[in-house]
Amino acid sequence: MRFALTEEQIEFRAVVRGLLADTCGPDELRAAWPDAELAGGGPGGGNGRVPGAWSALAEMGVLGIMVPEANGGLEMTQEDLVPLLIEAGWAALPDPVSATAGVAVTLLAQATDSEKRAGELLAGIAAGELSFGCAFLAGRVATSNFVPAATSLDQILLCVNDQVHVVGPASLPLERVQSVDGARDLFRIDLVDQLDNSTVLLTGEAAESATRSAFDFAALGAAAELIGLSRRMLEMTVLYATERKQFGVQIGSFQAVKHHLTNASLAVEFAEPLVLRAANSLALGNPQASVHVSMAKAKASAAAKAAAAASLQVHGAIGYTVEYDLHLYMKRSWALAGEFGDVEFHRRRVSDELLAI
Amino acid sequence: MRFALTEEQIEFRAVVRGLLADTCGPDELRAAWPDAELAGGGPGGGNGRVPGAWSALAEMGVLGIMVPEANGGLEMTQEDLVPLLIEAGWAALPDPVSATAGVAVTLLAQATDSEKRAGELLAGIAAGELSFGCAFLAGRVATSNFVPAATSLDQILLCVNDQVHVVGPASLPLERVQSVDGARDLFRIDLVDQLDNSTVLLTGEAAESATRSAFDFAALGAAAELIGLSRRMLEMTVLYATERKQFGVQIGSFQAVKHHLTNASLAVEFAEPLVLRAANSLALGNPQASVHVSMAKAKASAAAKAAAAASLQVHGAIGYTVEYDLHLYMKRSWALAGEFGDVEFHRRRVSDELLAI
Amino acid sequence: MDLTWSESEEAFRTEARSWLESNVPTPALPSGDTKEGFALHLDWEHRLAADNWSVVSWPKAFGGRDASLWEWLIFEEEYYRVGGPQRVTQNGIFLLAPTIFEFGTPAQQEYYLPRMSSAVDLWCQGWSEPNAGSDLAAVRSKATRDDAAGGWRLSGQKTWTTRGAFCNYLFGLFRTDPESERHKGMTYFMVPLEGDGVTVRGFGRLDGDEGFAEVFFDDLFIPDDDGTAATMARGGILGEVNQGWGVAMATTSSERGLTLRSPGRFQATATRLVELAREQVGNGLSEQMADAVADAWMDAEAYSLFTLSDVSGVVEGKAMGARSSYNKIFWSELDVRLHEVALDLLGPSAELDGPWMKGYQFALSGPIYAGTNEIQRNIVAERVLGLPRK
Amino acid sequence: MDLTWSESEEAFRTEARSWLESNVPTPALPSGDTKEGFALHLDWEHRLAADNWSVVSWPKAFGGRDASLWEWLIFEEEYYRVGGPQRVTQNGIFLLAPTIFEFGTPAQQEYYLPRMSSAVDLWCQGWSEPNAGSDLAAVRSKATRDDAAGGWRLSGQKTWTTRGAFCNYLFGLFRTDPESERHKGMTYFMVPLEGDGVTVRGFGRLDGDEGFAEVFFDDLFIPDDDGTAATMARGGILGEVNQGWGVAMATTSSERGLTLRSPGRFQATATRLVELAREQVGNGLSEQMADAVADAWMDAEAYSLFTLSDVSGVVEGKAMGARSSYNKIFWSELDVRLHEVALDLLGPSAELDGPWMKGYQFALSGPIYAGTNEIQRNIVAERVLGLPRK
Repeated sequence: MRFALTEEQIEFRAVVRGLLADTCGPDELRAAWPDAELAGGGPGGGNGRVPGAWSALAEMGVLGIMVPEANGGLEMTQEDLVPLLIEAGWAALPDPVSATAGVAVTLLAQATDSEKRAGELLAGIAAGELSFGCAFLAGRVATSNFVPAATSLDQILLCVNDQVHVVGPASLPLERVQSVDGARDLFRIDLVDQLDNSTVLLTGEAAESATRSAFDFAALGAAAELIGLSRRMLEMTVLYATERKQFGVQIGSFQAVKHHLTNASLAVEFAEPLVLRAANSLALGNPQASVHVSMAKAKASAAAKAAAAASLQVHGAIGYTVEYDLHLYMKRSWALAGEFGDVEFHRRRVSDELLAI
Repeated sequence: MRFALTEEQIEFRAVVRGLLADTCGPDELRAAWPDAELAGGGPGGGNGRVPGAWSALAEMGVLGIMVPEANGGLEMTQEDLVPLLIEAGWAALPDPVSATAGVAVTLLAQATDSEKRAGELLAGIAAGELSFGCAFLAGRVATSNFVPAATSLDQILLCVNDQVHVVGPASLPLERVQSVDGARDLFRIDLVDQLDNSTVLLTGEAAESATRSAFDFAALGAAAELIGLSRRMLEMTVLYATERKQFGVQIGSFQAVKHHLTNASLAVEFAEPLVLRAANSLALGNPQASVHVSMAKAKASAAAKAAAAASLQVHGAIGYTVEYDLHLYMKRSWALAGEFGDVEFHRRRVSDELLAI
Repeated sequence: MDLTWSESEEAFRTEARSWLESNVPTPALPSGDTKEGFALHLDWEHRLAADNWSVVSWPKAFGGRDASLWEWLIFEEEYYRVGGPQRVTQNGIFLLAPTIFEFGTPAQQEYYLPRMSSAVDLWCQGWSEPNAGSDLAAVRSKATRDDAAGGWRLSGQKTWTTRGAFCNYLFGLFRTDPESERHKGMTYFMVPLEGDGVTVRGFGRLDGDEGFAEVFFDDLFIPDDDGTAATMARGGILGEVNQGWGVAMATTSSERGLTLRSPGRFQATATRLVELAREQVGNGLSEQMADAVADAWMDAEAYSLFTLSDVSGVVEGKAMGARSSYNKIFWSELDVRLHEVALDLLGPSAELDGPWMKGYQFALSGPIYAGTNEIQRNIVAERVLGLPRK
Repeated sequence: MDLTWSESEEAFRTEARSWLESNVPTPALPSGDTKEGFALHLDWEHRLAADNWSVVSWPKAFGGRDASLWEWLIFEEEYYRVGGPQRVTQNGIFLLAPTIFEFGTPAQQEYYLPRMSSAVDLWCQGWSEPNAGSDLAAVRSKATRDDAAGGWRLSGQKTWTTRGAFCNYLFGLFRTDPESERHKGMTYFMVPLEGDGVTVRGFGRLDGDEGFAEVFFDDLFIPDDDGTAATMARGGILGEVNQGWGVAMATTSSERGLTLRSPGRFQATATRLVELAREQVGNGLSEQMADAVADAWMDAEAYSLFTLSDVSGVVEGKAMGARSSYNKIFWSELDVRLHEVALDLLGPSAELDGPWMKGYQFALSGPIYAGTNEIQRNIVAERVLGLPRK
């Protein structure tokens, strides 16, 4: 029994954190927003990507962390990737790290036997050459048909009932929609009738099983990012509450402020172990893995909502302005809390398992 | 438009409050507990009644407040009785004021045409000679088969599907059960097969309609008492927090204590108008009256739970002892919060009305 | 207790409803907190004023209808029921005007109030400063006496000024006694935002609108009141010099109180929430969400009844006092809750920049502005419940 | 990360389970916080001790099994899974013993620990006084030096002493420097509760049990330690004179920390909650209640995982520090929540004095004792998050 990251995992995580602090600060984040004014400054014209951070991660091998060695990857597990996604959340990196390194690799790895393309695509990921998006359009999982930065991606995986397709974005009917989080340059994909056999990657039971695993990873990836986002918001808020004075004292000395932040922090501290445990369960193929993922996503989503609410309330008016950085993280947390199943969806998966009603 | 009590109602309420303060203080309340040790002192051997308070209320005409003048009552309305039940709650009076003056009168008044006995019973209530209990054993309302102080009562009304019976407690199979609130000397009545026609008061549609009205009053009466109980607990707690010192200051000066109590107080202040509005709706036969009652009971129950929780937490260990008075009020509020439909039951009645699912 | 409306009140409702239904712009105007939106809202304010619907409870002489508080509630109900636009004049009408009614000279009332009700003058509030947010007594902006010129010279910075970039007047506190500290030695000024000595810089709000402004004063001259319109147009003082705190408190208490957030707005939101849920009945609406909707809807009803109770007291001459803080806490958190439930109903679409997400972001400002809810909770605890101040 | 148990740990589990299943009394014992119940619990403690299960993680010499922290967690899981009785010895074992291990002389350890583990000596804590509840530093009970007699004379009053009326020893702080204030000048005493100079008065708790006591000291003499058993039986001092605060803090931090509330207890409660809900499946269990059950159950899982994470750190030598306050806040509020959901499931029967209502009342003490959760929240805010103390 040892419920802790290994020294190597901790070190990898620290390196990624440093790298993201350098390449994906608030300035780079604002530059990913298409609309400079909504971002609260910056150049505008972004496409939901932070190229410097993406290529640095690619170079480090993060994208191929779960790709088999045979395809040029590190052949590590969800347990290794998830802590890095917490860091991606901390930086609010909008790029498709979870979708590429986690969801796509999960799907492709189950297709290598039947589809030669799958191995090539995995190799492309490991080489840092391919970025992926993923949409769940119909089936037993929560519908998720928004794909961030879709036009910038190389391939999009579509899970539709008992089929998994892989399609280039140019071949898809993409409708651009406006997310509250502008760094998620969002596109909606509606159920695509015109999909033909040429893009099929998996069908039948293999597709259904792969879809379930892929959805589980997608939800867990979002949960991990929400943990990182929550920590970032609380860090910013503690700093602000320590600097800002009202009534002649630091506002962080007020008990109401202390308790707001402690409550949010409690939610985060007790959600994170659920996230790490779910990563372990996915890595080991634990039969309870889906339930463990749902526990992680339900509690991480709730924790992020609590952290966002406490952070805004403690900041007061300055947190309400787009020129201040808080909104960059808060809006992402609002978006991810609902993505790949919200609190209600995942809590229901748990109660169905416990009570089978 | 005037959403306020009349001068007369306010005066009546003040008189009743004074009377109850004199006749139903913590000592008298402890004396109503059968078990002295559980009460935290007192003589023990009580039967869930406070005779001094009951006879004083009878003398003032409170019990017959809704009885028609023809039967010797004051022929006033729910709007007049409900504020007095708030006071009964404030004093935690365990006697069946709501059951007798509200529920029984509601049922009996609908039977006077068909049943001569009904008029006589109403006259007995108005004369202060009869006390009633009421149980809802089956039908469309929430099952409520616990009757406090049943053996001390003159008559018990039983609503069973499309029949209403009136039976003396000696003729009923009463099973004594232990409530957390010892002043509710509680008896369970299970569905009674042996009821025969001799005790029928109402049948068919008349019984169903009367049962609905009676249940509405029962729920509203409990809601009113919960408002009073909440106020009493908060008053005690404010006083304690003003007297008690820790860390060299009054504990009421800590922001955490202030905010606990303000939050509970908010819940109470915004529940009370719902209670008073429901009384008006019942008095006028408003077609929305049942929904208004459910809003009142749902929010008053939630408010009382919040008030109890905040009061205990602010008191700390002393509130955890039976020799201190808080438990007398807190345990009543726990009991009434679940009686005649809990928060979930009544919220569901409202959502069924709003959304018809 | 009488929960019915009188015949004349019903007639007032019918008249208001009929006018509003014919006049409220459809489709809904874009946000009034952008430059373009503000101009459209101004048109709307002028139309309201032209038919005397902009300030129904004011005296006719100042553009109102001498309507009772009950009629005002009815008007608000109808206004939000038909989806009437956000009132971009609200800071003047609801916050400054009560102060002018209480502290203004007859000349000031005659000059400022009709121009306000007809949306000729547009007022923003200048309470907050970089180091004086919740702590209003920490104001540092100052006004220096210039006896030679016969007036005051203002300097300093105000911030978080809602719609400041679109208004032509600001009201707020300035320190007139340089030796003073905290609550003392401040004066309540009305200040023009055009001309030399003023710089206004708009900046972006959470919801993407540029509805905030910073205002910089650099030796802005406000002449002493000589009772002429020309002078009053250049600003002035409400109440006595150095007594601004007391004057401002009258305003902030009206801000928290009855008139800023009439129940109509939240009932309208609750009604839209119920409609949103109804669309999902039979199509995935869970019991849990249905109950969450019912719960929020009940709170909107409770807020309405609480207000009716307060108005019943006020019309009989009872003071609301610190109870108005209950009001502020409740409506602001109710507004957040109503929007949260709606976003939960929307599921993954909640993140889209639709009306509920916009409304949510707007609602989030409620627990912050007009005195944070933490401060309101202190006020309730100390002044209503009677807990020690420390 | 390795979330599996080793072979030897599994063997330990099997042995513990088998022993517990054969020995745990059925039906469950009545509450140990009444005189009669306490006697039955004492029998149970003696049976535990006889087979060396009372303090598994202690050295064998003192009655333990030298079990690892992991094995201790396993034992606790199994203990609560089979519904093992509340540990009436817990104040000694979990609160005092860690202090004796850290501050006691070898002679003290040899004398007190085996008597504690075998439930010969029964310890209650004497932290609170009428004017020192949450504010431990306000202690007024004092110990006066009697050089002539060679010892200390204790006087004052302790209160809220759980099971004080049934124990024969108390540990707590007494002021030994009469000039001192707050945290200084106190000494950590172990005190016999029998004999002259001590009066113990039991009184009733919320749940009807008489599990609290007030303890009055009137010139109780504690002789100086001469290393003999006879003297130690009459009480003694842990650590240095006037250094009691530091000694006590070591204890209160263990009280809040790992050992008082092992996850096994809450997981057992969560399991019973799920069973209660299962009985209602198909018979009125709403989605809403099902989800409330799931939510509370998830929190019990989270608490277990959080503890595994902490233990993983501790066995590798990392200090928990103020993080243990997270632990205290979470388990105490989780316990309340688990019982609240159960009472909601029970509907109108919730008010009956059954096991869930009993458990609820017991759970309500969690956020109060061992440092109120308000104080724990301050500690987290200041020492973990780094907010200013003021």
